[in-house]
Amino acid sequence: MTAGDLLFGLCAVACLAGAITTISAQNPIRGAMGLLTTIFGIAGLFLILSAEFLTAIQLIVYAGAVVVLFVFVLMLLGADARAPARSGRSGASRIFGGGLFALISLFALISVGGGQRELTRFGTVGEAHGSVEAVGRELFTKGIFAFELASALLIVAVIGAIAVARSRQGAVRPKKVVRSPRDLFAGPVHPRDAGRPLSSEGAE
Amino acid sequence: MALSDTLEHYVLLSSLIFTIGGVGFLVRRNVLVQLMSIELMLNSVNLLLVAFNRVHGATMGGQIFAFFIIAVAAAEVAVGLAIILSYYRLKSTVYTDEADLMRH
Amino acid sequence: MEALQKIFPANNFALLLLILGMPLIGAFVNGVFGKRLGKDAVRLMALSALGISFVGAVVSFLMLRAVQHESDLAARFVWHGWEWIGLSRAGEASFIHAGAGSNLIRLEIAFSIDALNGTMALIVTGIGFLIHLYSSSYMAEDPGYHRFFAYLNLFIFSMLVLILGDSLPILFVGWEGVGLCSYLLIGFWFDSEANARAGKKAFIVNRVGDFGLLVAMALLVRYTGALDWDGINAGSAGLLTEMRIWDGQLFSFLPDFITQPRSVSVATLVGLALFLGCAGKSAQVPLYTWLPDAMAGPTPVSALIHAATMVTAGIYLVCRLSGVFTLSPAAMLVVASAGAFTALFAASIALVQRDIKKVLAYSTVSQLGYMFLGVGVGAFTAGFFHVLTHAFFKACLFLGAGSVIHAMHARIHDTDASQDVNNMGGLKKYLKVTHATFLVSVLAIAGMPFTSGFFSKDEILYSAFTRSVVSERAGAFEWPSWAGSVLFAVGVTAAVMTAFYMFRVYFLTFHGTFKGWRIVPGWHEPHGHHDDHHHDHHHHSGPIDGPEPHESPWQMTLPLVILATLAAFGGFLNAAPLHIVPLEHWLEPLFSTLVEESRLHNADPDHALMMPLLVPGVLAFLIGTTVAWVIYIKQSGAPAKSLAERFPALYQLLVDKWRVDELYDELIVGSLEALAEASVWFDRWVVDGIIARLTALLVTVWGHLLRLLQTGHAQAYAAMMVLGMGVIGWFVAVPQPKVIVSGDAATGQYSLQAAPGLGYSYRWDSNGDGTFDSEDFGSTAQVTVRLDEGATQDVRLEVRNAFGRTRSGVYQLSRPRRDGSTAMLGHAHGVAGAGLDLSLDSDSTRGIR
Amino acid sequence: MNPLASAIVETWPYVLAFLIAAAVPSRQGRIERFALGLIALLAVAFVRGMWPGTAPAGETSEWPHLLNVIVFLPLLGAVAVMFLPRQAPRLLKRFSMGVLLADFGVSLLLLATPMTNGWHHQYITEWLPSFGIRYHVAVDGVSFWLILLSTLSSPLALYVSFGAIQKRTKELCFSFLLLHGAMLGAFVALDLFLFYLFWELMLVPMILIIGVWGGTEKVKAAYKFFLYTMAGSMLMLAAILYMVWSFKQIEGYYTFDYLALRRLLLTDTAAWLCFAGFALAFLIKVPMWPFHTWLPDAHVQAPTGGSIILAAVLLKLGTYGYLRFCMGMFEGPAWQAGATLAWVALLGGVLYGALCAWRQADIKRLVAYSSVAHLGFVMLGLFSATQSGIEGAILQMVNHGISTGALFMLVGVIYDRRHTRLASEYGGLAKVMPVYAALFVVFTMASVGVPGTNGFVGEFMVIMGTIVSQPLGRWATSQAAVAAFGVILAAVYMLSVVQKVFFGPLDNPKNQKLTDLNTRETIALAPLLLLVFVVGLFPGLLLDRMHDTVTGIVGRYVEGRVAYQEHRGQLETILKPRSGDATEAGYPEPDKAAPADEAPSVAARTEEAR
Repeated sequence: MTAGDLLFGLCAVACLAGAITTISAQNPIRGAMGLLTTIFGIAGLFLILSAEFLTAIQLIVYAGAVVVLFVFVLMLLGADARAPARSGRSGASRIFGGGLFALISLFALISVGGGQRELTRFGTVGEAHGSVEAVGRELFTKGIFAFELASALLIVAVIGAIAVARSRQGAVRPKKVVRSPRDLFAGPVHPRDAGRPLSSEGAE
Repeated sequence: MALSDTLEHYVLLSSLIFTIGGVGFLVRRNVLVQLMSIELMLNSVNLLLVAFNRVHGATMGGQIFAFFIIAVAAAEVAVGLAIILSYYRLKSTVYTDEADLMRH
Repeated sequence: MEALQKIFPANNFALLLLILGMPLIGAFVNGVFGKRLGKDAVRLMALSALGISFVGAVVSFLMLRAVQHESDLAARFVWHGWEWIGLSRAGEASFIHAGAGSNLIRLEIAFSIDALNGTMALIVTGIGFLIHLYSSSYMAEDPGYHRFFAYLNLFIFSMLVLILGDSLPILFVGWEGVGLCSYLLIGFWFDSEANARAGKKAFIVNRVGDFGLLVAMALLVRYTGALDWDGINAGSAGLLTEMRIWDGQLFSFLPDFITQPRSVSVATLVGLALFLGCAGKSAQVPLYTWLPDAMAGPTPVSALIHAATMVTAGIYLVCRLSGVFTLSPAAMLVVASAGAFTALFAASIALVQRDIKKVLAYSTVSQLGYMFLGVGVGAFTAGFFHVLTHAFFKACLFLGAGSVIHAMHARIHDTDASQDVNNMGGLKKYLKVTHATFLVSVLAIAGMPFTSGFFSKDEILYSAFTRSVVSERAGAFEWPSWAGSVLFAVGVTAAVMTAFYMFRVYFLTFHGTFKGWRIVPGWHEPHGHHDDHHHDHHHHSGPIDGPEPHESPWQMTLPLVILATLAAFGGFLNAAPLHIVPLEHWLEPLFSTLVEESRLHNADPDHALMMPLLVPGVLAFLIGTTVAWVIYIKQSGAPAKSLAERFPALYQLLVDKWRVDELYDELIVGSLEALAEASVWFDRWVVDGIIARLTALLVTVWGHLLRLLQTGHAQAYAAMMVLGMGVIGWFVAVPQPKVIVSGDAATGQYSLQAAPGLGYSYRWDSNGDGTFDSEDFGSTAQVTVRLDEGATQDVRLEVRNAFGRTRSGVYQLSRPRRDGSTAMLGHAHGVAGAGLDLSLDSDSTRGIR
Repeated sequence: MNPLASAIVETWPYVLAFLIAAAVPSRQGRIERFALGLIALLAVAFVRGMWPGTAPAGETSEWPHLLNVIVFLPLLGAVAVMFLPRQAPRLLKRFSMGVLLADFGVSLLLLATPMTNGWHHQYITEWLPSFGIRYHVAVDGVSFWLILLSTLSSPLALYVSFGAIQKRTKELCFSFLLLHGAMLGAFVALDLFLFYLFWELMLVPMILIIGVWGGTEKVKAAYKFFLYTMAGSMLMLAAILYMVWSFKQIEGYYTFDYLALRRLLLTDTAAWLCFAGFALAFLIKVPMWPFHTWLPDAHVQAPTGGSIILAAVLLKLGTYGYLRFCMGMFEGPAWQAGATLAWVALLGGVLYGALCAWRQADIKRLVAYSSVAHLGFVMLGLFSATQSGIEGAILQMVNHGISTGALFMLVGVIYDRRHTRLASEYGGLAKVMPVYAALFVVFTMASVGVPGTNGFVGEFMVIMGTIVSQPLGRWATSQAAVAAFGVILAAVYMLSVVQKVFFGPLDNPKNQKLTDLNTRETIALAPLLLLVFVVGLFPGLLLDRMHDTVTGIVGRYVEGRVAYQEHRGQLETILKPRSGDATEAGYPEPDKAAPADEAPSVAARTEEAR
């Protein structure tokens, strides 16, 4: 029972507990807190797996940005974000979810436990593994192109977010949809014909 | 044996988290919670990547992957929350029961 | 004559083209350009067309006569046009399979003229010309002048095609053509509903007859393999085959006469089918009803089409195909008795009719009955002779009636009233010529000795008594012995009636006082057109004053005179009692080639009975005439009235023509209409209901059911996706020991190819000893096994996948023996290892330690 | 004789015909006179040129691309129409008329080839070699006349439509050109994939023509038409694929070619199923009872031009397909089913259709039901499978195209004037529209089958072919009799409508001022009028060209049936031996690269272990 095992145990418990809280809490704020817990747990695991850089990123981006963003939105929506008075179908869906969870976890257990191969032990890795400069070197040598793409993606995402979230005047109504192929014959084929009767007897 | 240096335990853990996230996405109707569930799943995948990267210690592809996933996740959250906001403006709720236009 | 024969050789007799072509050209020109050309041009065109083709007919007749003189064989001139169509023979498929190819029955557009249709052509063109002349003044005021003459010329053309055609289909062309023309001419004043309906009725009733003709043609094609006259006669032996028309494949509890199979000779079928056609065209029972209605047409049309020419086409066809008819005594008896019955029946109706044209129409039907009686008993010459004489006097009578009506229109502008004999009388002092000619024709038709009608009718009666048709085949149908006398009796009765009603009409029309004066004035035209041309006297009123009936112009009287002369003296063409029989000599060679003498039985070969049998005919004439005289002159119609009052029901029945029309309407037309209504209903509700609506309903229901799955909630879709992924993941996680066995029983080499999979590794037990070839899993995905004949062996395969799960399957290979007992390849049984669940059995799993 | 005189002797019939026809119209109108004269001249030229025996003997050189031009000219025209400005309707009209007339002119070149047994103007090129799909077109004595019929009737239909339809000219032209090309393609395609492609391609423009320019119920009618046809053709597709697959099983290479697939002798069940698949597709299209109910709706709703095309050509694809594919590939089942189907064609088509027609108030609906009756005759001729039966059927296809097309045209004439098709609305029209009445009566007589007109020849040959037919067996006689009875009914319903519409008093005030045929209608009707009599008097002109082909068809039919009888009850699918005659020119040989690599079929029978 080493310190690593202890830490692993803690983090694992934290992750699972947080995850379950996230999906089960009626109050989304609590859910956000559960998410935060999970994120911290995973950060710890990263530490065990000697990925210090990722640990830092995890904490900064998720704990620092994502969760905070969630909380902001929750504050913005206020009480509306809570569960509505009627929660129909929730019972069935909980059973469904629970069953699914049980099934998949069972499958996971077996597939991990089953098999005849030895469990895979980690070898030893160099000190530099996962350190900032190592990751940085990888990132800016091999992954530079992907890195730039990611930055572009983030820009686009931010702009898109602004564009989407910008409030318009009046509510946007859903466009009229083609409810049946019949509509293909209705309506003018060309703007010039708009407003003219379609069939030949409408002519005179 | 030790818990912390066995790959399978990480795999198990991450698959559990992933499942929880999936279940959350399926059973909750609060869009925000669904978004959080997605975050859970992404995190579990990150964990898996890093763990496998620990096995093949020579390179650091797994961590790089995880890094990018985090980036993408950030973007996704940003856009996702924005969509939620506009959806809220449209329907004044964040519950997906109302979002059934796809049916028609 | 020789020069002519050089120009027109017998096998390429182009003169026929002239005879046929002129009326066609006339019809085209008058029909298309007539309105612009004006009446004179139309008249010129029509008359010249008819005149030329009449001349052509005369010339060809003379040429025929020349040829027949020098050789006593039947002369025949043919003109071959082009090939029309080719028809398959019976049993084509079999001899195609035999490699013989298909040789077709070639039908060509060909026309021929011989003694029979040469005479016919003379009548058609000659009387046609006279009637054209007559109509040229009769229709003078009609706005549809050009249309009328176009139709008339077209009719002459079709009639010539009918009689000159060298094969049954060509005849059929003319047959339908004349039907079409009569349809158009009956409905000539189409703006009155009644006329149009009469035309339609005529066409459709004729169509019923054409149905018979079509069936007959089909049977001839099948059993004689030919449709032209020569071919039919050549192959007529094939008509003697018996044909099963009813095999009693029915419930056995039915009485025998239903369940026992019946068969009849094809000749009888053909004969009956042909007679159906003839009955339709020549207005015999049961298809006579259209002819009286056809009087709605202009009177010249009634004279030309419905008295002289078209209605005799049936008799022509029987004469032409006498070779086929005489093959079946039954059919001939049907023809004869139908003719006799028609003669009596129609005469009985004619007794009481008031419309002068209706009387003539029924008398036509009755006379046609005589003709069929004649040909039915095998006296083709006699029947055909009556065609001739009847054409003379009946045409004359109709034209005379037209002249009378035309005179009556001076007083009355109403079709019905102007044709009602009760409105006439005493006309003989106004219409001298008409009266004379009419009287002559009446005498002729009534059968006054030495007029044409006398000779023809009495020869028919004589032959009806003496002649009959027999079949040389044993067991064939035979005429009952009393048939002859019955037919004779019926004929004589009808003759009495004929004499009576003809003189009734004559007396009522021309004798006594003119009742036209007393007609209430102010006849307003119920409809636009009339066959009159006295619009100037349109609005006169006052019973006494006003114009007198007056004689018609010469264009109308000249034909009357000519026809009356023919009616008077035409009889000497074939005056059998006086032994002046040119016509018989003229036709005899032809009929002798068509019909073997053996089929015609003559009870009186040496004409011993001829003179005695004249007596009833003469008596019939005398009785009928005197009775009519007594009733209508002596007592001026009183007895007729009293009789009518004494038997009102019978009288009304006769006036209503035995109500046959009503019967047909109820029985046939009504049922057909009901059937049509039913099928329309069926079409809308059953066919469309099941095929279209029910299917649509099913689709809709399913659509609504499946639509329930489309909740529109992203989560529901995601859930389905997860389920699907679960199933796939399951398949991936469970190893699949599947094998494709290939090989051939000949060499005994079988190779087993294991299916690949995610991280699979295999171990085999290929020799079937129960232990694996190698303990640990390897990557050998294929083994080959060698088997002896009839040997059987198990091959075991165990697969392990990436998750370390293992499953195994056993395949039984067996190689068949040479005797070919089928091999059971890859038949699997008891599989060791993991089942379909994920049970952790011992040999395949180590638990987590 | 000096050339001038000989030239005069040569040309006088043409001159005479031209002058007479030009003199016919009573009103002034230079175009009308000229057009009529030209039409008459062409008719005379047709008769003289096609006179039996005058056909060029021996092997004339055939231009291989002729069919490609005929098929793709309208298709390219359709594409071109899309790029023409819709603001210029006259340009559009002239362009599409030009294309159609050019197509007609090109198709006249076909007349130069003597239709000896075998394929003519064959053009083959690889299309999708990996599936053995080839672009394989050819023409023989059967498709020959149908091609000419469609190239003739399409311009007429479009020309008439221009008179009635003023809206969306561009789409109209596009649809007609596309439809025209697709129909022609279906007639000439000998590769089943290609045939199926064209077969389905036809539907799209037709459903547009009905659904866009149709009457009040147009959309419903368009759907009905589409669904009916589609249902059938899906089954046909399945059958095609199965046959291709089983051919691959034997020969080891894929081919969709008709010449190859017709060699297949499938096992009994498979043969019957494939036959049913094809037959259903075609019988729905014909249409035969009980699948006929789409036809009246489609006809009544479709615009005049659409009805003309539908009646004149589209329905013929059903009968043509049955003759070419059902009788050409499944002789055995076709032979056996024919005896039964003949009764269906007679009772359900000839009699039932006639009875239904009799009771229709709507003239157009009546004509539509009369088509059901006429096509019953056609199918009867095909089922009888005798030389004259099949020739009569093909002739009747052409006749029906002529007379019924003309009748639809004529109904359209009064519809354009009064906007009603109810016979009860009319009466006494012969007074105000004499020419129209005369033409209507003539075409009525043609449709009724009065001798001398085209209708008679077809029906007569069919009836005469039926009574001697071997496949129909002991019922042949009675079936011929029933068919003859159908002739009466035809007269009943057609004459009743003629009487209702044209005769009797002219009492409806709305009809007082109806104008007679205008120039456009006269010109459109003239060629059909001439054809009625040309075909009726000189059917040899048409029969001569189809004779060899039909003989070959009957022969193959008989032999194929014998082969089927021998192969009866065996479990293996086999191939008939190559006949090697002219009809197998262009047989798809396997390319060397693709040997038979398929494992023996034992694999198919392997069971799997649990």
